[in-house]
Amino acid sequence: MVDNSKPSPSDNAIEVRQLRKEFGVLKAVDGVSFDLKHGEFLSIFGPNGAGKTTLIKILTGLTRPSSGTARVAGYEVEEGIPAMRREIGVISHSSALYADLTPLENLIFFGKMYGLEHPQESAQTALEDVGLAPRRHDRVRTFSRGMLQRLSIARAILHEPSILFLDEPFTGLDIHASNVLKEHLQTLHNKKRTILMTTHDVSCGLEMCDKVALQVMGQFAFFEDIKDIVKENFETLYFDAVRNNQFTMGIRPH
Amino acid sequence: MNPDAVEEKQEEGNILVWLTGFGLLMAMIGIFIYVPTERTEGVIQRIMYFHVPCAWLSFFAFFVVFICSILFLWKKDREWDIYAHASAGIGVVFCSLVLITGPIWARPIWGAWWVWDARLTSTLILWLIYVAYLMLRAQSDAGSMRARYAAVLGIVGFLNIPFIHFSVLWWRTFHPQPKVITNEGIGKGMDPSMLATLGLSLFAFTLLYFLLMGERVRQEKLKDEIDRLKREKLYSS
Amino acid sequence: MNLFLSQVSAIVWKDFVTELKTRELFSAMFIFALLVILIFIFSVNLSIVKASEVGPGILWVAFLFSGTLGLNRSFVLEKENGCLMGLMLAPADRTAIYFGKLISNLVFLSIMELFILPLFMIFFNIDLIEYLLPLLLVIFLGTLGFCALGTLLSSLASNLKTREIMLPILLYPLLVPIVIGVVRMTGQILAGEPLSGMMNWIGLTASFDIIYIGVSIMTIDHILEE
Amino acid sequence: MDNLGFLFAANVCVWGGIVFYVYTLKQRNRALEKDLDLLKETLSKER
Repeated sequence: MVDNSKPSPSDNAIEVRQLRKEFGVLKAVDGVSFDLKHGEFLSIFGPNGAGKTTLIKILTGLTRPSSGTARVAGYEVEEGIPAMRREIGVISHSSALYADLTPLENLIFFGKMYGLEHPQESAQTALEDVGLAPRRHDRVRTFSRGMLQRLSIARAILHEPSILFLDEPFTGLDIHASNVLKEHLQTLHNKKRTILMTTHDVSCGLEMCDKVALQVMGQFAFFEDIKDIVKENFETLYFDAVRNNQFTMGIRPH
Repeated sequence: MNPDAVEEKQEEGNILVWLTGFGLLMAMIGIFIYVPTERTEGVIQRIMYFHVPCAWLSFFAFFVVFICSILFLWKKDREWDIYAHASAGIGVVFCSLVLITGPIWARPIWGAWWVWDARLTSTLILWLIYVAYLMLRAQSDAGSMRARYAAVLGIVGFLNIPFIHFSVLWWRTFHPQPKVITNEGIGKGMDPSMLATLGLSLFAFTLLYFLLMGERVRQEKLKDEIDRLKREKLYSS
Repeated sequence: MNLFLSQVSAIVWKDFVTELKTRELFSAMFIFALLVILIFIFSVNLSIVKASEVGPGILWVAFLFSGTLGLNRSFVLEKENGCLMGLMLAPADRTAIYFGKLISNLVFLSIMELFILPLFMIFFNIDLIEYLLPLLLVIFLGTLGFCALGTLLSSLASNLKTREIMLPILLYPLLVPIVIGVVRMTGQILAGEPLSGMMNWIGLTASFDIIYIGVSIMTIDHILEE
Repeated sequence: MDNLGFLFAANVCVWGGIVFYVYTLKQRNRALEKDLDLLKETLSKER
């Protein structure tokens, strides 16, 4: 699927305006606004508990924002409409795969859930794409972390989403597996898929992205084009933010 | 909150405290001095004048939980969550009092502490449901998940009441038939003085409910405020 | 609508494929139900009590206990590896997930009950054959109510730290009406009474089923939310 | 028929229960208020 096959009111894949998620005293996301164009790759950095995961959960329709709006692939996420979910794929540190089923069965199941016309064939091709076709009849339980992550990529892009969300995808991967993941991301990026990724890994995150954001205490302290960023300066800023866990709005790394 | 509003609130609270105290005192006088002793059951029948209000109060409290749960799922406002929580706690306390006074009455009248009578049984089941509700709240961390789950249970639990009522009623019943509302109309089965005392007692207990609600809600709000400040402190240091 | 049905059937299919591979759920439920019946037989003196009087109660306690085991297990499978999140990300209505899980719970439990019934017949020396149809109707009504509420509450309890303990604590008090109803009806059926004599109980259990499926449809959105 | 003992017991339970509940509520609120004041004080000092 090409990213603009569906009539979209703007050329932004993701539009976020004053997004807030709070409950009582907890403020997970506190007034975030940004735009992401089709085909762009955004890396969001931030210390633990900064609200990165909550942001992704709102954008993927898993949870409702308290206020503000977010449009993903032209759909208002607050409506939680199923059509929006067809346009997005999600990869997180948990694989979302049934351990007692085989990779093929897993993918067929998710293909059916997404209403694909030929779940069987799509599952086969997806397995070949990630190089797991030889093991398609083994139980997922026997898979290594790296293989699981590859299968989880296959699951996330099975329905050919135009936007991909990755929530700390490198956590717990060895060097080889994370290289494989990077390759896949590069391919997807080259295919003009919109990608939003949260990560702790500065070099990995800065390597591929077009836009960089730093989220601290629920707010975007920083949202810049990769061209305007000096890597070393950003690293210091990021580590400062993690150490102080402080809202550092207004500090520019250049 | 500005200081004026706080003061005003406190004043209102004080009026409620005095009113409740006065109401309870009057009810006590009614129960022990004014009302005549019932012919068949004797002096023990006087338990009824606070047994029934306790039951009414706990039932009313559970109804408030139900309403606040619906409003919470609709509005997603922490306020409703606090009300539901506070009301469930008060309801369980008074439901426990019903379960204690019931057997004390039953022992001399029926000759047994516990009889599997319809109303006693339904009260016990109701008590179990709302204890489970409070346990659910205690088991999960503060946040919207806890509030949503509790709200769902608050709704599911209250809708269970008619089912409990009929199933237990058809199962068996020994309880004295309600005397206040009989087929002949309201209040026909009782002496006017008894009815007045019961009414007074019901009124005083209802006031007591609102008094307790105020305190409980304030407690939750204080906890929230402390949480908020602690969080602020954590991030600013 | 078509997609909705195919999603529901996909969830049921997935649960069945898993079960055919592992055979964990069914065997555990069956053996557990059998053990409950045995323990009751040892704790009740059958030479004093009439088997047809205690039988229905024992049968239903066995169904409920092993059913709870099944409910717990079924949502633990969904929580493992964050599968439930994967399901929630799919373009499916939350009610599709609820119905999928409801149907697979219902079918597993029903199969287990069908296996237990002949054993019950033998152990208690009760002839069930002549009452089979009304008995199956009552068992279906009871099991449906159990699964309707159980699926809702187990999806709720699965996010708690102490889910195995909390599920029965939340579920059993709410199930009291239906337990009283089905045990009564089973007893009356075994005593040879016709179904028409217990219309009030049938009405009660049926409306319990309908109301709780309705409530689940309305509230499942708030439970299946991160 | 002398059931005064039972009546007395029931009264002790109800009124004792209510008084105890009100007392613990008040006590808890007072403790929380104290905590809150303390927190506010330390926060304002830090600033």
